Amino acid sequence: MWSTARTVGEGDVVIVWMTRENMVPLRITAGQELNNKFGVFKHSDIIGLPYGTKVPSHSGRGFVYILRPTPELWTLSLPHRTQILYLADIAFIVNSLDIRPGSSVIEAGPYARFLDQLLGYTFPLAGTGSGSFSHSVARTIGNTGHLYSFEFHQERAAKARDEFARHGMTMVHLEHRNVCQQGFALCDAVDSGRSSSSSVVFLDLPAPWDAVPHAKIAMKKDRATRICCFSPCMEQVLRTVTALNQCGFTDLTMYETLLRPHDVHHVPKLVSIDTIIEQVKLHEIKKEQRRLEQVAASDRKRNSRKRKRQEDNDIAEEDGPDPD
Amino acid sequence: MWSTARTVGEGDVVIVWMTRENMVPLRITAGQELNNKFGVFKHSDIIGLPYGTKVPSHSGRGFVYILRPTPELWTLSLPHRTQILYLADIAFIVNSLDIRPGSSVIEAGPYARFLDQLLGYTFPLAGTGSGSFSHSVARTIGNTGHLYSFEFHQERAAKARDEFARHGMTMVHLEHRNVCQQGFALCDAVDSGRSSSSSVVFLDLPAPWDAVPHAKIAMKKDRATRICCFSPCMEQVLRTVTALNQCGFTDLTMYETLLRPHDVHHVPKLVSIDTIIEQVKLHEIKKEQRRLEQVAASDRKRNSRKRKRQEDNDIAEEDGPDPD
Amino acid sequence: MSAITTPEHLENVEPLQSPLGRHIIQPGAHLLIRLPSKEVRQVRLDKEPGEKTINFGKFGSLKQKYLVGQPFGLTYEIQQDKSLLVQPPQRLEELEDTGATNEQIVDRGEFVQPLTAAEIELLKKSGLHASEIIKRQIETHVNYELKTEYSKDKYRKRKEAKFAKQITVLQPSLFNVASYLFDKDPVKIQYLRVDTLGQIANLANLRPGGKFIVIDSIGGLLVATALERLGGEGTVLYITEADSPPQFPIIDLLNMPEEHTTILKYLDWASVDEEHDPIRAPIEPEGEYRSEGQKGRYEKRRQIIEAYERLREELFAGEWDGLLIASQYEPFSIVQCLTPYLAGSASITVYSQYLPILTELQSKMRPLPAYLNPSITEAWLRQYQVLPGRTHPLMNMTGSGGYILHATHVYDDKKALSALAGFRQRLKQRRRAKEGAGSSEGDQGHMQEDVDMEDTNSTS
Amino acid sequence: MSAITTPEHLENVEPLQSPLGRHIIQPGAHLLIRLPSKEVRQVRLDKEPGEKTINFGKFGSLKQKYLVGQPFGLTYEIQQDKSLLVQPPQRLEELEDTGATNEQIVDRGEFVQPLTAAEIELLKKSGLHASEIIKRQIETHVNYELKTEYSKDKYRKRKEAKFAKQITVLQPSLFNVASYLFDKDPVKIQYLRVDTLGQIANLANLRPGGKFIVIDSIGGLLVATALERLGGEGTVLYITEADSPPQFPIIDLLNMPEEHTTILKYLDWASVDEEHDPIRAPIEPEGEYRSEGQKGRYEKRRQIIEAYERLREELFAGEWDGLLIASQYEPFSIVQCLTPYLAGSASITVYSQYLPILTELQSKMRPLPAYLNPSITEAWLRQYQVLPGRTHPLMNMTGSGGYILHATHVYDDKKALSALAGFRQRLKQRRRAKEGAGSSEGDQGHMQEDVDMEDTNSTS
Repeated sequence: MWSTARTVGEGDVVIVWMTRENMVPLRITAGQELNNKFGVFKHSDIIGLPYGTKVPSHSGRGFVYILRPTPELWTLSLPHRTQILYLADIAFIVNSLDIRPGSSVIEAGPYARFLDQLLGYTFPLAGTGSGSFSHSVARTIGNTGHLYSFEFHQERAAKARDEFARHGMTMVHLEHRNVCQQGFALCDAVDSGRSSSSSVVFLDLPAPWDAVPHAKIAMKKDRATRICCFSPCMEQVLRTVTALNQCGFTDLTMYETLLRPHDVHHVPKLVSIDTIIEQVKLHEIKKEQRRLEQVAASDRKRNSRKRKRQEDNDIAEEDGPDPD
Repeated sequence: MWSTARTVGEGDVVIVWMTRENMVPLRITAGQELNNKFGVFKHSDIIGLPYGTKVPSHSGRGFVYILRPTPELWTLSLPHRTQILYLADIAFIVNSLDIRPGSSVIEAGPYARFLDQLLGYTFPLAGTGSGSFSHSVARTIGNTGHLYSFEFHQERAAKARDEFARHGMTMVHLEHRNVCQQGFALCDAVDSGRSSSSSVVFLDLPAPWDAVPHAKIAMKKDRATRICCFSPCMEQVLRTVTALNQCGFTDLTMYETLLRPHDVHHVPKLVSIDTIIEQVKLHEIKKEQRRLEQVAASDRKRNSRKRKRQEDNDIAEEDGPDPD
Repeated sequence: MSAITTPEHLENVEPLQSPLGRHIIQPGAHLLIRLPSKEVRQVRLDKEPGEKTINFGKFGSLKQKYLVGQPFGLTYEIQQDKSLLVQPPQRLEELEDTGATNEQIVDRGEFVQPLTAAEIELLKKSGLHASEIIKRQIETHVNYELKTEYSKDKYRKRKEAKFAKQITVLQPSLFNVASYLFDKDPVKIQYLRVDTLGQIANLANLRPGGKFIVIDSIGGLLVATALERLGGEGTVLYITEADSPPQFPIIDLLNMPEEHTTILKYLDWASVDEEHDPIRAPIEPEGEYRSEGQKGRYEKRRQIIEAYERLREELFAGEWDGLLIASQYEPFSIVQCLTPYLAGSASITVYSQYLPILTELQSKMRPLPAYLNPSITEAWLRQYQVLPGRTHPLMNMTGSGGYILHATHVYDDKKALSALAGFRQRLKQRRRAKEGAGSSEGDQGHMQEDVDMEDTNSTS
Repeated sequence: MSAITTPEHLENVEPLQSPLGRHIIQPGAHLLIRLPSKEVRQVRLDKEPGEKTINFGKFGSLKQKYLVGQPFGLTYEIQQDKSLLVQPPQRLEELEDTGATNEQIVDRGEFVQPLTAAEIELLKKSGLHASEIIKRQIETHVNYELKTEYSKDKYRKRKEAKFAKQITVLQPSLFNVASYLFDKDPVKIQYLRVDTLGQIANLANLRPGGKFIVIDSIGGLLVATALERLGGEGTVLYITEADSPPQFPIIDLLNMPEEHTTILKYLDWASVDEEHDPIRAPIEPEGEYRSEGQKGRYEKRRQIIEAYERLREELFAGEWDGLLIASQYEPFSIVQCLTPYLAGSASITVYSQYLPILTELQSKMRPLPAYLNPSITEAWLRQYQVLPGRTHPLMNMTGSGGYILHATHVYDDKKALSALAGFRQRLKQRRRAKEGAGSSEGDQGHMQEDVDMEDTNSTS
């Protein structure tokens, strides 16, 4: 998978990190430019830099980080960010299915139908779940493992195949196939000397119950093997339980998992109420002063009016009828 | 409900608080004693004390707090502590059903079947859910409200009736009745001038779907009314949804809630790795000193052995064959 | 699992005949209106609706008078003449999952809009009913029949949200109002989520007849909760840094009867200091009353000051049943300041959106004998979409809804002086001390007031 | 939803013929055994099992040899002769809910035991099969038929847990081992829950061929995770305060092939200080070699010291792919100490059971340009009981499984010196400084070693 060289080379796939909410995968091609609100970045400037370098834009307006892809970064860089939830699921699945270097794994629905199904909305959401699970498994099983990946949608299968090739994922064997109807065409060939069966199956399908009997055939028979069916809806889970139970699977458990962020770095410093009490007292004093000033002013006004009236009277009296 | 006097009186129900995991309800009766591992407490010593007082035991060995009961403390003082989870549910239900002073509420299953059902175990667990919901609702609706409470188990109904009476819960009307079969015998009597129907129904039953059509009859017809069905299992929820939908209930939502404790007061102070680095260096020096001492000691030993051998030889040579 | 049933047989109901209750829409009432887009808007009816209208933009315009007398909770379709047509309860459809898998649909990257925006606008202007427009869109949609039943349903619903003229009138109950505020302006209510609010109400043991002190920097949401749970019996004391009575639009929104809000009293923070002698405007003129009007105004001022004195005495007399805090100020200083006035076994309930604020509070309270078991909890809530065959948790519920510290006020020793006795004792001591020092400023207190009475009227 | 399928047709399998894998029980293997009571116990087979047995008390005793060659994951009934009978996969029964509501059952407070303990003991001694004993108990149970089907099922299961002699051999996979440790001794692993561990493994980007530094005060669970995920390719560098190679029983428990554990290297904390000249025992005697044996021992010491030097140089050369920490020491001091040796874009992953420890770490890392986006997450896990008609979340999942801080190491400027270049530069500077000061202690380093070589053998 992906380059392990210290520095970025021509043709490498890198993750361009702008902010934690904004990162994009980029294939480095000399002569091309990346344009975004952080500035203009020439691919040729990036070639030869160590992975992890902070790169200023040509205009000097902003900067980005050039990161080495990981399945997690790759997933976060895809357009549909809700997928971040899915990362916790993937980690848990890989761990609980005991997927290790050299493991042989079957997955159906690599272009995960998760969000799709969740939204009850079957137009393809560009990039949704684009091989997040495949990338994560490929990383873990390494070059000695095998991932048999089945996608029933021809166009998506083609797209995935391209992507896996671009990412150097030689351990992935992708097939365009509707496993619910046609099965996996893998079986435990103990006597043939070469077994392409698997000890781990992961189904991310709208109707996993249809694929369960086929999965059983494709699983190794000489050991305990594990299956995981991923479903967003309760009804799917219950129906899958029935299918698994009928096929002789045991130790059925269901898990939910997620990663909960804890961002506590913006805790404000709070003012003591004693300070407020003193402020209110001061305010009270100021207000009383204002009131007293107003009273004094109004007294002055009244007095001056009185005086004025008095004076007017006095003048009137003094002057008497005007002689003019 | 419960006394609101400042001090504890004869016949009051109080909560005796030992630790956060250990509290018991107690009816104060002059002449009686409370014995526990914290000591002996005479009821007559408690009479006249303000609620909230820390009371030392007669032996002086320990102490307890005498608290005024609340529905929450009451629930926590019951033998089955798993109920603490249930407290979050109750608060959410009361809030989301808009239960207020003066509300008229129907509940079925006041001696909550929650744990019972959860464990798939139908022998009564002493005190499980003993009216936790009833107490909480009674507190909120106050003396102007009505809680129509239905319990299908005769013995438990009798027990609950006693308890409600002892706690002064005059707003609760308890009936021994299987509402799934017999309905609520409450109806919206607009023309009778007196309506005993309710705007809120809470069902905590193993098969709420059987009670839903009956509940509809018992609910007020001149306003939007609310029903809450509490179920631990997915299958129950799905079946209840169907029943509610068929009966014309709208705006169906499901919630899960719980209160998560955060006890962070025991965060240890961690030692810096720099300290450890220095310790390891010191240890290295000490070890080298020990080694050098050992080498020196072994050299001394070897030398002294050599010397001894030499001396022995010398003596032997000096002595020559013994003349004796 | 909770659900609502709405009146089905409206013809049997004579809402305005029955005693006016909060479940019936009154003139002047506040409403929460849910639009087809799921957005909730706050509106208020005129006290005299007459022919006045409310306009919801593309969702239509309605005459207020058609809402008066209706129960809350109904869904209406807005008609061309601005009248309302009650919609029957909408049942969930059991869809059959055909097993179609949109395997056939070829990605085009973009969503293929079957009708252009201009065409739709034309249809709308022609007065075509929303359901008819949606039907046309479906008919012209190339891939519609290839989709699964669930997808078709979702598609129809999205279109309805766009074109339907249906509104639902939600009752502004505490639950609905708190949810609405959390969605609309969470900063203002310090991200206090509706479930956390419910937990606070129960933990604080709010109940009719109780006496509670409420410190609220969240626009009155906590005060409103206390008022709602007291139902007009008891006292809610609000302490403020402002020098004028609190104005809480949130409380108005709840359509609470007036007798439920009159139990709300307020003091300013300076008054909470027992040593503080508030400055008061004089309650008698220096000379004679200049007029009957002036006399009346002085009388009123005297009543206000007396009520204020009684309330302050009531605070200092103690035996308050609980303290609720959701403040912008440091909570320990508040707790410490008000603890002397709490009853034994009173509950102390503090909200914060930040956990560290409460852990610090907890570490300060823990060593003090007056606080039993200060514990921090966080309410966790998850809502599910409930649709036959498609029941699943909603994914936007991972954030925190805030934290609660709860403790019980206790007396460390058996003698446990009541706060009142303690206050009287302290008062006596202070008086004695003052008398000793010469009591020149003895009874010359002044009370603050915005407008000076002598001045305002003497010039008229 | 996850499930296991176990081999159904054992007669078709010749386990010991197939290349020996970790899925087959080998002599000397570690096992986790699940008892009927659901308790899990750790046992180890002898390297030469022969007729040796393992005793599970009331659940029976078995001969080890019957386990050898079996795949992991099967359930057996222990026979009277200590052999094992493989049990077919146990399917979940769809129970019909009869609607019985134990309305009829009168509370007696106590559970009515149908058979006395003495009677049961007698039955057991008579060699009666567990299922027979349970059947008798049911027959003599007065209220059994009044109970709901769910209750009957629960009753049977409780009895089976008490009397059945069934065991299940769990593979000590990382998942099973971590779960087992969390249940058995959570303090030792600092309450690191299995799901959190999985999140760490992925966030740290553990992969075959990578070079990772692991700081582990949790008994080696983090080291084991790294070894498991590297599969024998790459390097795991463990830094310790002890002066001897790490001993991690957890790693043994995983039955890892030896070539997977040889990639684990260790240094002590003093060696991490670039300035530190480790004290070494001499690699040559002062005079001549006293014997061939002594020469060999010196040669071995020289190799160890050289390997140590190479490893130290490898650390200082930098370009490590990641740093994983679950330490008892202050994490920022560790991160700061090891950051110079991390590659650009390397991941830093720190575990703590206490949130405040990580928030403090975060606040210290945030201003420094070397750390991109230090973020704290908490893994949340909920397990469900899956039984037809009775699917519900388990209630014991409310506690925390610990917290993770994750950050990416970045270079602030374009020149971004490699750590190696930086190290060489610093080294040159130090050497020059030393030479200037007179290099008397130049090459006289000593390496620590527990036993003095000269001494131990010269007296034999």
